[in-house]
Amino acid sequence: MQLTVWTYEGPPHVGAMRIATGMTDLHYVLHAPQGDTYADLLFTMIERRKKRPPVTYTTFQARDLGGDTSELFMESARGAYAHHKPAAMIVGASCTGELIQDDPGGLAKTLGLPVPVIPVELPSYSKKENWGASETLYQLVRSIAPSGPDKSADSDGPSCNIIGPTALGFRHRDDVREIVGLIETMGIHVNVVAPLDASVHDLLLLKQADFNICLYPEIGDVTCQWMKRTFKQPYVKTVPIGVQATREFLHEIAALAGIDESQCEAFCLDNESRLPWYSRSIDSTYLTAKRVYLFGDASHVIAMARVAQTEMGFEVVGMGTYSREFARDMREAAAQYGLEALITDDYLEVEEQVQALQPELVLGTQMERHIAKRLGLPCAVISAPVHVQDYPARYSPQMGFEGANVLFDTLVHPLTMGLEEHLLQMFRDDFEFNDEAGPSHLGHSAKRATTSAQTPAPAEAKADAAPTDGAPSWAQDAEKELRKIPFFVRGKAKRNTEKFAAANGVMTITTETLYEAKSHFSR
Amino acid sequence: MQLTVWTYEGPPHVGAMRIATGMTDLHYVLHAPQGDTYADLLFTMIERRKKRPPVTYTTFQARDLGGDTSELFMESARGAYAHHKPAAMIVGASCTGELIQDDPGGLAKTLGLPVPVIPVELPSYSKKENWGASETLYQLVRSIAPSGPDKSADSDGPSCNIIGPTALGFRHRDDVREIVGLIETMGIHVNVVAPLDASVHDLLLLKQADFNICLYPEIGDVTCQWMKRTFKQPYVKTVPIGVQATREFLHEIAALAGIDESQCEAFCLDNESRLPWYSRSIDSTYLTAKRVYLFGDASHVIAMARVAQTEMGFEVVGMGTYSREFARDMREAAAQYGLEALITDDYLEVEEQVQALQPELVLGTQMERHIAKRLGLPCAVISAPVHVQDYPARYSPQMGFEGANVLFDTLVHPLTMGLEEHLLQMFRDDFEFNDEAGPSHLGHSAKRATTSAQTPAPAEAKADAAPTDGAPSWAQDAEKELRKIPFFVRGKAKRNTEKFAAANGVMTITTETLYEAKSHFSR
Amino acid sequence: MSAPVQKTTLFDGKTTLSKSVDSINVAPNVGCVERPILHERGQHEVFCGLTGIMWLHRKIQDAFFLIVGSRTCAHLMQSAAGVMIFAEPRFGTAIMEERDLAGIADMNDELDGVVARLLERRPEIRLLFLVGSCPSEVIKLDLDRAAQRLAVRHNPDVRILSYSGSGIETTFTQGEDACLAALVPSLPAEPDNAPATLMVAGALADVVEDQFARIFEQLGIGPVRFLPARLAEDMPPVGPNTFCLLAQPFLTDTARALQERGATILQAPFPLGAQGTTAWLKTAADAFGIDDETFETVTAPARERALRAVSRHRENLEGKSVFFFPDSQLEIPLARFLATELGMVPGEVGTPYLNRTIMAPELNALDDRVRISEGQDVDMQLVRCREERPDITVCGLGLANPLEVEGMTTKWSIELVFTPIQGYEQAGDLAELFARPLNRKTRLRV
Amino acid sequence: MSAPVQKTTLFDGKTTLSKSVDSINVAPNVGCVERPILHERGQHEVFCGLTGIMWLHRKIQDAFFLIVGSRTCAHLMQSAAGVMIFAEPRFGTAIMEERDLAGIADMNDELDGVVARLLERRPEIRLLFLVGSCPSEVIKLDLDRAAQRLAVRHNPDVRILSYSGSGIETTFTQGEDACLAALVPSLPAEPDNAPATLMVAGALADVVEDQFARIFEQLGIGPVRFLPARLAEDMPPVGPNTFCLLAQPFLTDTARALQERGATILQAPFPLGAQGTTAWLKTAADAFGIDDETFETVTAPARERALRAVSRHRENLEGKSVFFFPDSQLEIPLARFLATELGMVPGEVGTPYLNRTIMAPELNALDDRVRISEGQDVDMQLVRCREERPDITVCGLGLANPLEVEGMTTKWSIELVFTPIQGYEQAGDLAELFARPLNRKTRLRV
Repeated sequence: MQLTVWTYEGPPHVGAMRIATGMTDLHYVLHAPQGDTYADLLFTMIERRKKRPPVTYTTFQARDLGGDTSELFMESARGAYAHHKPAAMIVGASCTGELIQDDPGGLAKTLGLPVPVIPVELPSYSKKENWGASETLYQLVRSIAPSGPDKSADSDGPSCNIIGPTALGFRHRDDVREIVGLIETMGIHVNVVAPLDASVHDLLLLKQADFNICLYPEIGDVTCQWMKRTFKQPYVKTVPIGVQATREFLHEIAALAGIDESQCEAFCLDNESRLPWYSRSIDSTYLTAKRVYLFGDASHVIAMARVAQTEMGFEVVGMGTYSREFARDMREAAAQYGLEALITDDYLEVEEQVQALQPELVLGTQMERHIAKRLGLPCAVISAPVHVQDYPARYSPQMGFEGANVLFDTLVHPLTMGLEEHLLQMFRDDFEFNDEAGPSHLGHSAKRATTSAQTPAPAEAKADAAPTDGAPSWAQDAEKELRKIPFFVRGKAKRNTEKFAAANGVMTITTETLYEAKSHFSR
Repeated sequence: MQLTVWTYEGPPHVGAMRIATGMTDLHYVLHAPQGDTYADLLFTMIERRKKRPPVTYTTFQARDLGGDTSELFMESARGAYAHHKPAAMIVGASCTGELIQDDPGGLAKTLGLPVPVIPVELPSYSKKENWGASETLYQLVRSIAPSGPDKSADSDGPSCNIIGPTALGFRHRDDVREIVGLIETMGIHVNVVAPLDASVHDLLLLKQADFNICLYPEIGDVTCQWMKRTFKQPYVKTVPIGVQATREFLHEIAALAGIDESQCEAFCLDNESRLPWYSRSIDSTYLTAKRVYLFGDASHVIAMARVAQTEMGFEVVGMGTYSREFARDMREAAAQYGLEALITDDYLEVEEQVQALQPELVLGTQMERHIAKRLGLPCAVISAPVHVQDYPARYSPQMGFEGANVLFDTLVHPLTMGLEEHLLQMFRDDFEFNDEAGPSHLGHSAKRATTSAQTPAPAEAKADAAPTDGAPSWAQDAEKELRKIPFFVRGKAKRNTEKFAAANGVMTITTETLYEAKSHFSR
Repeated sequence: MSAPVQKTTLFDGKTTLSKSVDSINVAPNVGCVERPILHERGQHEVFCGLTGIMWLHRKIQDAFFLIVGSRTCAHLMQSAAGVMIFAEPRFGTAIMEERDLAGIADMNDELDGVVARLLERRPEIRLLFLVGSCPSEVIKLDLDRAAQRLAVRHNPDVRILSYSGSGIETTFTQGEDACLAALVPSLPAEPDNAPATLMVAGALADVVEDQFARIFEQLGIGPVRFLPARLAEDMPPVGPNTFCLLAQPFLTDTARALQERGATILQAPFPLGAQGTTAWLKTAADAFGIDDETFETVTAPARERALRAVSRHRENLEGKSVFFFPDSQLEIPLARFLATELGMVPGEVGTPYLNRTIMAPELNALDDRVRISEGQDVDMQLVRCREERPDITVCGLGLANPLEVEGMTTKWSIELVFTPIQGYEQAGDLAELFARPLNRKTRLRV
Repeated sequence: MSAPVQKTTLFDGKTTLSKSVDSINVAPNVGCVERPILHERGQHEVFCGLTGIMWLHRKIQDAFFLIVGSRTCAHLMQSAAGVMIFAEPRFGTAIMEERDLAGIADMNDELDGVVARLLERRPEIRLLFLVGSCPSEVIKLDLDRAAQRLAVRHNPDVRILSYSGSGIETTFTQGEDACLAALVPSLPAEPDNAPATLMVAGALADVVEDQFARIFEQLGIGPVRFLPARLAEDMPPVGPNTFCLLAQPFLTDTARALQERGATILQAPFPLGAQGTTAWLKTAADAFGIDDETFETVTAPARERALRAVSRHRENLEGKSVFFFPDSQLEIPLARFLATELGMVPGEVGTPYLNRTIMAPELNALDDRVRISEGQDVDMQLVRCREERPDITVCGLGLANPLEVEGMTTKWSIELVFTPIQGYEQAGDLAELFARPLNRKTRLRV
């Protein structure tokens, strides 16, 4: 039993819903109680989809449990087919449905429906949303794709499939537009994008492509591996987030499509992102070596860490993921920065690490936005789980060259700007620009959460000089001096000073200790 | 003499710089002291341009004043030509240069340079930046365009010029990309865009187009009028900001280009913005009739008021401009909403009006962002003057269909979201969600500026129940009840209550008065 | 009204009132006029009772709600209603895992561990609810016993209670009913000889609670207590001299539990709109023997304001048809308000559950032609709705946007639960909630 | 240093000190080693003196700076340095208009009106500076007289002074010099028999001021006062027993004005870097007769820290060439710091103005091969810079990005004015400011 406040992923049947809802003519019959229908609003409200998700819930009740819930399932499945006339159906159970062990897959077979009915068994008590999406896509493709026609010999030009985007994905809508645009401009035909906006018939055509692009490994990797084995289609694994990754991605694709290296390079130059120049522009110098913490799904965190370190000039000081399936990749990536990755789905563990590291910027999910808010740290959201604000009206890819532009703005926005940093340092005591003030460009009168100390929650930020348990105590003069340090580096200064004091056996931190530590840690 | 804290526009020679810097081979010799060179950084830092502005300043000093500053000017002009080899030059004086009355235009003529040298006389003590840009463009076009070749009879297809975008324009970079994209997709040739990225030679080609598009009236209208008279080119005046205006703009263009009405309509549908659906999506219901105040340049305010009222569903309660040249247009636009426009370049007058109206959203410039910040009101920036943040890395047009998407996000972002409003109303006394909290999605721990009451500035927001001068006083119980109203409507409630009390001769406002006023003003 | 009336029994026919209070006049319950009810048993598209935690955890400021359930429950809670605006909510989920179900871990030990960790982390919590869910109900995990066991361990710092918010037993607002019903047995006992007190049952926005408290005080009715209180230790006492007005229509079990503690439920319409609020207040006033003149003096100004504020919306709403999908059990009182005070025409009024006794005064005020449906078959109901093409459709979040796409105007039903709509001062706001989507349609030119 | 030294005269050869203080030893000024200076008189690319208001208006918290000028002045102030982060700055511009210049309005009446309105709006202001600009200088508007006239009117609430920040007379930091020089005549008089006091002249970041104050206290030097003080009424007194250390190199006029009030200027290098700070402090210590042992005890820990922090950057900076465009008059002391403490190699060091007396200790510490240029011809200087291709170019905001595009690494010079860089604890930060652009280049792979 796990105590959870927020959860990074939904249950696995929500992953299956993301596949079904992303497609145009697939229907999902879900053995589930009425409460599980809440999941519809994820799609109609958060993503503002114009149609209800193609899901029929059996909505069994307590009084049905004594009776025949299997019959209820059969009725629902029959009704769903009759009412919605899908090209194929998937059937399964939610967490509660799983407990009553009605075997939806077996039951559905007996219905003799005139369309493929694919059972998806998603163990709710051990797996989660992304696994559910990945498994559903895999079962679908494995069931349907082999029946499609083989690639005809006279097809002209190289072609590829794009695998992974779903409904309710984090920026999938715009990533796909950006990547399809780049690939097609390079002269490569995009055969099928799946599952997003794909029909069941499209799945039959998957075989026709020369190679696959796995855009979202959490969802598409298993399927791409299977197609590689089965259809001999190589696949591109690089996630094109950031300028370098996008270039590498395009070069890999060019190689698979038989496009000349130099032609690809010229294409990259023509479509250059603004990120390199904006990052080299001197107003970005202040970004250098800012300490960044990242948490989210594995692909986004791994890609974004590289952007943070080598394209924005930050210093990655911690990273982790809730995608246990990709723990190994994450550990390898973290090792490149000399770090140990945090692999957890416990929000409280992440909070603890952020608090200990006191980064200057947090890149995470909606959860980390909360953590950062409580600790008074700047934060940008770079990964699912999603929020209504992750579906902006405007074009907002994370991938490709325009994606890199978006990232530059996203990563810089929460920070106090360069010159403002100096003015703050210069005039900390000015009554019009005191410590409570956050970055001036953020919101109306952004103020820092010092008053949130009223909140009795135990993990309360201790950015000011209240001593941490077991840590050396602060003399009054040192505390006063600490408060002269601007808020956006004070947390770090405190942490460094305490670390220094502890390492040197100093029990009471004086102003002298503060400056000793500053000198010791100066970079 | 006018007391100014911030100024909406720079001096007119900065307008001339925006023309020169926007073009590729024009040079500007400016009779000005060294301090005026600050203007270079507007272009290299705020806009992050990769080249210094093509401006030579004479940088005369006090010791030169007794001597021959005319000679200094002549030397500078000769040197500038020799060093930079421009295709044409403009010459003029800044405010200080104007006072020493050296007549740069006359002097330049005597130099006998092998390129056109166009004098631009910009009265610094009565005119401002946009006028300076407009006048410079007009003088340039009038001097150069007539010498160009006439439109050849065998040119194929309709063509147009786009007039108005400059360096250091508010979103000009992306507006031009959006509009050129739309027009070219419609099958119309874009002949010349000027002055942004135009060469002197391009100005010679202006005559070749069938019609002109005046994208920024503050800068392009005078020139378009002149070309209409001189070259018989009709011009499109609709500013394509918002979904309706973009449609109308495209229809006007279609008419001038001889494109079929229904074909244009089909084109509009194909390229539809997300704004209409996002605005009709039920999570936007809470936007309905929110009271909005607008201030900025005339074109943006007029266009944006229409978007606010008829595309976002807000209620426009006040609007104004610093563009005195367009005062009549602004007054006419305001009259449509039953309002009287504020025409002023005095920031303090705007502040006063905002404070009196207590809108729920301010759409303005960086100045209004300040005003809103002090008054604790949400604000979005929709017009010049510009700030480094108005040059994002990502594609951010205001015009066209993608521009409408950007506007939707921009206008919604500063507001407290719908459901959040309800929760706030429901649980105002909750210690974790008290009055200090701003919209939860803004920044790290956004807090409202109640503590800024320390600031002794006199125009301090009195959103809480401190009585305004001459206004009825508040009884303690009413004050307590007022504080139960969530912050984002409290200012309005206070204003309404006081207005109601004053109108009814109530001297002391009680809880009863508060609710009487609420009932009276309920909409 | 002036004639003294015998106190009668309610609901289950059994009276638990051990002492009669002479000064209190309780009107006899009215019955429900006979009318056909459409009973539906197809796919339901409603929230489960867990969602009540969204407002309950803010209302009772030192309570924590620990759902014992699955990842789905946790996901519902964070997705359904934007509660993530709170940095740290006072609810959480103890997620059952494979090893719990496989019997590798003892579920009760695990739960005890979770509770211990939780209370260590949140020492300010005084009241803990263990909240049952679909999976915990299906595997028959006994949370009542767990609560008793844990209550002993954490006594006296924290009171521990349990109730079920599972979707196989409850919908949406029934979660509040179950929670309050679970609270009732632990309410302090009011002595038999205590003076008559008024209790208002059902969570209200604080500002509304304060308004009602002021009115009752002006009427001379008191003491007045609210259930739930804002703090665990302030929960109202209950006893045979407690007379209870329901502020919410979905409190079937709570009402029964209060009766079991000896309280008397005053049958009344619900305080929605000027008339609803007047009738609701008058029920209490009559019971407590407040004369008509006092009632008039106290309530007239606010009632006038309410009428004025409501009337302002009549122009836009009169004659407009409205269709309710089942959601919160507020549907029938709302339909009554819209019909009687705004001249709207309810077509179908769906409710997830119908308590005929509680709802009698509301039902009786509705025109015969109004179709009442109980339960749901969502696809069929959508068919009926599309056929009728009402001017406004009140429905849940899953349905609203798809209907808007079809050109229907919808009113987001959950908003009616989250907005203060009760009482005189909110009557105009309530009308405005229905006028707003139409107003919006008029404004938008795109 | 141990031998008592006669107090000598400074700058203009005239001593205004009416009383000798026996306990104070002032070392004789050193002269400037002969070296060629490149004098440039082409286009300048520098700020005018008005820009000093950006930090002065924050430093003196009850002062207001009213520029009397044109729209250009106002535009400069809001554009040049991101000052718009302050909701309401304590500066503004009285913009002259056509009617003022045409004589339709009387300029003095207009100014009086503006000042009256301003002071009414900002009643907390205690000190008002009328600041002259290029246009006000060209039309010879007499702001000294205006200040006197207005001072009488607003006495005693507000003190009113004037100075010129015009670009035809001053560059950038000279604005602070002019401002402080204008303040000096109004400083309170220190009586002739007062004990010797130390004055530190030049605006410093508050945290740096506090550090210096602590060190002087530990050394036993005191009282120590800072010019400008943070509040108008706390401005330091001055008199013949005042000994003054310049904290900034650009205070030519201020130093002269202080001498006119009888103060003695202690010639010293500037407190940049470990060595610079030590030499600066030692000048005061020697003057005030502090023994070497005390000096060592007090300064050693911080000096060690400074050396340690600076040395960490030596690896990245040693041997790197640096080119200074003229900007703040800080260029020569900075070049000295970079050369002596980090082993960097200055090529050209431009300064807008060179005061040989004040700068002598700094200039003497620079290698002969370092080219010093005074004034500017920006196009020619750019040609020289491109030819040299230094590892780091220190330049203004107008030039930096275009040079970056050409592949040069630049250091934003204004940052050196806005960042606390003086004193021991900031020595590492100062080194880091130069290491950072190179560090960035190493990090970026795009």
